[in-house]
Amino acid sequence: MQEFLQYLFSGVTNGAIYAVIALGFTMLYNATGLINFAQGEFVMLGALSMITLWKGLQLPLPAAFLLTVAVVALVGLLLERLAIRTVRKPHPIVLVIITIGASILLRGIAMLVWGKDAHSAPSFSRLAPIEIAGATLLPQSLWILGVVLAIVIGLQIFHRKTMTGKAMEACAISKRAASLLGIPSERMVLLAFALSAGMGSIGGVLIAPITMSSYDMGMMLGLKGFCAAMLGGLGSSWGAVFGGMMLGILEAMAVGFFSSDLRDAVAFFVLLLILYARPSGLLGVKAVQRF
Amino acid sequence: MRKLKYGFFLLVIMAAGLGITNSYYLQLLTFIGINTLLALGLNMLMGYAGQISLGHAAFYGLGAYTTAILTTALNWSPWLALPAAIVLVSLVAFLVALPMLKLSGYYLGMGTLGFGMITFILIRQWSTVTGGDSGLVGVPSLALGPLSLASGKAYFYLVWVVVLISFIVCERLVDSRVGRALRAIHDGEQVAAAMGIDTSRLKIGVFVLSAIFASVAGFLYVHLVSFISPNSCDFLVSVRLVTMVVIGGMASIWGSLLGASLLTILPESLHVFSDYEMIVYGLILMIIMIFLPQGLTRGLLDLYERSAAVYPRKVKSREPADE
Amino acid sequence: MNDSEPFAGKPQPILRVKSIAKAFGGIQALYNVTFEVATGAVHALIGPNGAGKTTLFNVITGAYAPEEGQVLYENSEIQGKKVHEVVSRGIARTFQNVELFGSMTVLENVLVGRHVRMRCGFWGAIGRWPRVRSEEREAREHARELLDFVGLGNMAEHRSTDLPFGWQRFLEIARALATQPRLLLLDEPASGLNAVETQQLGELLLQIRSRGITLLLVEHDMDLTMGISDRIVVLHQGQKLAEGPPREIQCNDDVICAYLGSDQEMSG
Amino acid sequence: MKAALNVLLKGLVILVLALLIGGIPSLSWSQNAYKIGGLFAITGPSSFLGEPEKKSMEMVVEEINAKGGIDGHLLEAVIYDTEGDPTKTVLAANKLISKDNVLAIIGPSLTPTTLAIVPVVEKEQVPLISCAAGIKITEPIKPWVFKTAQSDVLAVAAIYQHMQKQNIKKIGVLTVENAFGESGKEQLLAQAGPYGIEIVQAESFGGKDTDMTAQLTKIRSAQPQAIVCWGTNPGPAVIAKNVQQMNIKIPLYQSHGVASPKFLELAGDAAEGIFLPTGKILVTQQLPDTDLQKSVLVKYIEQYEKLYKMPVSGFGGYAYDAMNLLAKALQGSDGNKEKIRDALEKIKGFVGVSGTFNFSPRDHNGLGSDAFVMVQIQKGNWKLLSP
Repeated sequence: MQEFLQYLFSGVTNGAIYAVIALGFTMLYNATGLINFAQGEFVMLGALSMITLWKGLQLPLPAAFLLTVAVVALVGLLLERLAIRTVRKPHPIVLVIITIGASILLRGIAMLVWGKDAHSAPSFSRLAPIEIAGATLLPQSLWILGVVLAIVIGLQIFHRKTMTGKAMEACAISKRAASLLGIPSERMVLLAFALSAGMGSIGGVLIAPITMSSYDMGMMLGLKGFCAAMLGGLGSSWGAVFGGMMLGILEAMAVGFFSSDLRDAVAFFVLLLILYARPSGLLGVKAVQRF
Repeated sequence: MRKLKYGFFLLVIMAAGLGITNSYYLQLLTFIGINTLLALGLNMLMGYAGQISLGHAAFYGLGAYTTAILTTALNWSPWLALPAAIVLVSLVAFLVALPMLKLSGYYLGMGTLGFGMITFILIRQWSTVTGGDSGLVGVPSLALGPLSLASGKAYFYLVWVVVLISFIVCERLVDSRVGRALRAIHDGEQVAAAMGIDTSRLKIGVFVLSAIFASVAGFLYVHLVSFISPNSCDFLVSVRLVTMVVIGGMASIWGSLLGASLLTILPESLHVFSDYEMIVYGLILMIIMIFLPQGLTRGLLDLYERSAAVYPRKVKSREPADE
Repeated sequence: MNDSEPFAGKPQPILRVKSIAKAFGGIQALYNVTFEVATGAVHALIGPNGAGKTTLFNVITGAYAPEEGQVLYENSEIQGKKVHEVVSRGIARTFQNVELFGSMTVLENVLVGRHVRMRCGFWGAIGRWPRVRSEEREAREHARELLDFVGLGNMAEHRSTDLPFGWQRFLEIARALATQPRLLLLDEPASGLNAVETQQLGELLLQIRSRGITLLLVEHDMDLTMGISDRIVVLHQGQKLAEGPPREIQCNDDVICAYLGSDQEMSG
Repeated sequence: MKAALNVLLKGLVILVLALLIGGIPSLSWSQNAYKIGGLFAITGPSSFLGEPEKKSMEMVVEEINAKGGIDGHLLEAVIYDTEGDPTKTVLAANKLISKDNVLAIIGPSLTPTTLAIVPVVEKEQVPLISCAAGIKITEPIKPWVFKTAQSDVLAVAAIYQHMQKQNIKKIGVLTVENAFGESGKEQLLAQAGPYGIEIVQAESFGGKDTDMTAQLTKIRSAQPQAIVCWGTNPGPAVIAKNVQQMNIKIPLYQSHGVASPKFLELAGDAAEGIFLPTGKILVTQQLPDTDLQKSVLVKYIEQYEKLYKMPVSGFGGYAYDAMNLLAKALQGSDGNKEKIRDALEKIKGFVGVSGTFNFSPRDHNGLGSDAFVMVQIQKGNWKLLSP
């Protein structure tokens, strides 16, 4: 029993990380219909800049946190303004390549700024690991869960209650129709990129204490985050959290009960299963193909 | 007209083979040839049929590993391992394509990416047979009967003759009923179906064809370097393949040659940037995609046409329907 | 517009639509629609916007599978069959808003229409055996004939999207004819055409019929529809309201009310 | 008309490519210099190996040139970055041999990239001194291929000898999913029997993974008396933290892969009490003065830290030894590759950073058990354990 609980806790810890990243994907997809392959790099930038600001310059935790999110959101802004908007015919393949190019560029810059080695950060709270029936849970993962839930609720309110939220969703459905109604769709997309980059950086900040952050941690995390978003249903925020948790627990169980070699394969196997069985994901709405 | 083009191409191969003696440049051109094969296959799938694949290095790896394992563990002759590799890769491609090609756009991209990652992980984990991460050593070199192809020059000719043949195959395919159907699928799949085209059968066909091209390229690579390891067929290699196609020019056969040459020479000449290599590579990708989305070939041709105004567009009048 | 006399005799109907029903989620797009199309006739399908005309087209061509009912084409069921199978049986269609293959020339677009009547596969294309070459030559001749037939003979090498809108409509008809159909479905072919082009379209459709091809036409242009149709079916809110020769339909009260609401006099 | 333009353009493009390749500037043309090739993974995931190796090689070349070179010939280091990619390494090796025509090659840093160029150096008969640890490099013996890194055989022997003294019988093993991890796992499994040790649970982890508690739980449930983690940063540091988090009390052994100050920084207080085998370089000051290697180590550390202002790493030592061994073999060879190879093979009793080298036609690694010593991390520092 103790093993099962420990696998569950480890699954929850990783799951919370995937959930935060998946939220970034879903957030951007909801607002622009795009999938940003550089989302993983925003997580990396968040983790590394947090370490520099908090551990390096000894800034207080909240200040370092807000500054990091602001910086990475700015990077997201620049990416959209310089790379995405200037594209004349935004064909999916073209956008995929541009975001992949952006992820390589960001990785190169991070390598110059933070060097090639890994960096670690102390956890937010000094609490000892919580012991439940022999299995231990890091307080940091509770931090992540808490923040993830806060983000999702914030998003729901943003999309349901605020005008900008609804306007952003309108832009995703049809940019032309939205701009005809006077919605500044260009600025909406800009805001969406900034928000999703900020969310990615929050993910990075939260996982910095748990893992070792290095300039090339972004790619694998990005891919796993996308699998989680797909599992939950691209476009639904609760789906992203649910998908992330499921993926984390599935991976931990695969390692626990089968063999740890299969760990990465699980994420992609689940992705393929979902793509074949239910492309709209577990919680996503089934897209009706009007002819 | 087409014969002249192939004749000219054959001439260039001969000239390069005789002219260049330095084995580094010969090997570089041979690698360009292998990458052109890969880019050509993927171009048929992405450029003509409009189906994106982010995991195509998996077929390159499968082709290479199949012949490597057959020629080292079971010491088959390479010329027997080649058809075996092609058959195996076509089977895998067919089984993957059946469910996969129902998807489109991002979903198809991610599905092929997932397949590529799973293949990479399986190759790496099955270390007893594939040699795992430290790779497979001692793959024999090729020989045509008595004539050994191990030397740089002989292999250069072999690779580029194969490239020429595949150019001919691709150009014939594109100018045929099948080629038109593929382009129709790219322009509008439902409309193509409404014209009586069995879209799923054709998409699977072109997917298997491009997998075969990749497996032949893998075969040629492993018998040249006589070594293969998982990280020459991982996700980043798939990204480089897609970039070759997209930069060279989608739906342009000669664009694949241009894209493959650029992407093979670039990392070599980027050595001078050392630490800045990644930044330069990322920037080049983005800049070309933003300003020349239809790729360099079309971009250069348009530039040439617009500047020389050589080809004004004539619009003739339309006669009424005759009785 | 000469008034063609009613079609004599009752040969075997080429198409029979029996109590078709189709719903999208809660919306009942079609309900209990039944009618027949006589071979060689020009049959029209009219009704206000949103009556379910295009949905019925998509059910017949196999794009949508109906919840209930049957579609019999030359006495065999085709509802739910794959779109390309329906086309190979001999049913071709055009689209409400023109859907041409932008990356190809005018001639290539029509050649795509020939696809279903040719047999060259991957190996044939690569090998280019004599049989393949002759099939290709014959297809090109047939395509040029069709282009001449619709008056676009000299536009063969232009990119299809370069043509003015009206000509694109005629190209789409030529492409549909290239599949050698016995039944041609036309989805608002006259929309976007000017007066002269509409008149030329009318003559073209009659010429197509004289080649023994049955036409099923969805059209809002009443002059054109009344002029060339042998029978008209009126759809309203997914149900069949009326059916009969043009003259009857013109003075049918239900039809007038469905189109114009209150009892305004419908212009002759 | 348009097709003609097409053909013209294609010809133009191919010509431009030829010029571009030809035009790549090759380095300085000093005629009589002995040119030595270097292939290291300077960027990419294994840069923690390549970068110190490149710096150490350049340092030795400068030192030798300052003393007038060898037999009057100055040394010239031509170094390319392999990024750990086999294809790039093969291309770079060919460039070194045919374009820069080097007398010998030092590196590459990884086993897969080394194995990729073994056929090239054997065919072109160029001596190669690899800095990678994989056994397959020198077994079976390849006449032109040598290596200076201690092989995993010796590291595992050092660990098992230490375990025997603590009479640890049952152990759990965690290895990283790359070439280093695989060759470590092979040795751990192979040598367990002779030392009377049983491996009760073997698991693996990804180099970039964020959490290994699942694997550790599985190992803990098999009740081992100790755990061996075989990997390179950052994975092992995460494992150290997880072990502390799960308050697993049994001793944790790491591999020489983490024998660098970086591990202490990453693992923090979780590193307390960890055992690991390492080259003597980390505990130079604690070595008794009688130790032959002490003077060589002190000289290397001082020189490196003065020149580059950053802590020295054991991995850099491999290239340092390789360059010095090569310098010794170059004397009196006047640039003949065959002579250099034979001279290398005859080197005996050469005291280097990684140990004392005794090459022979049957042993192209030349290191004995003195290459490794066991240390324990105590209060953030490496404590040499008496043998």
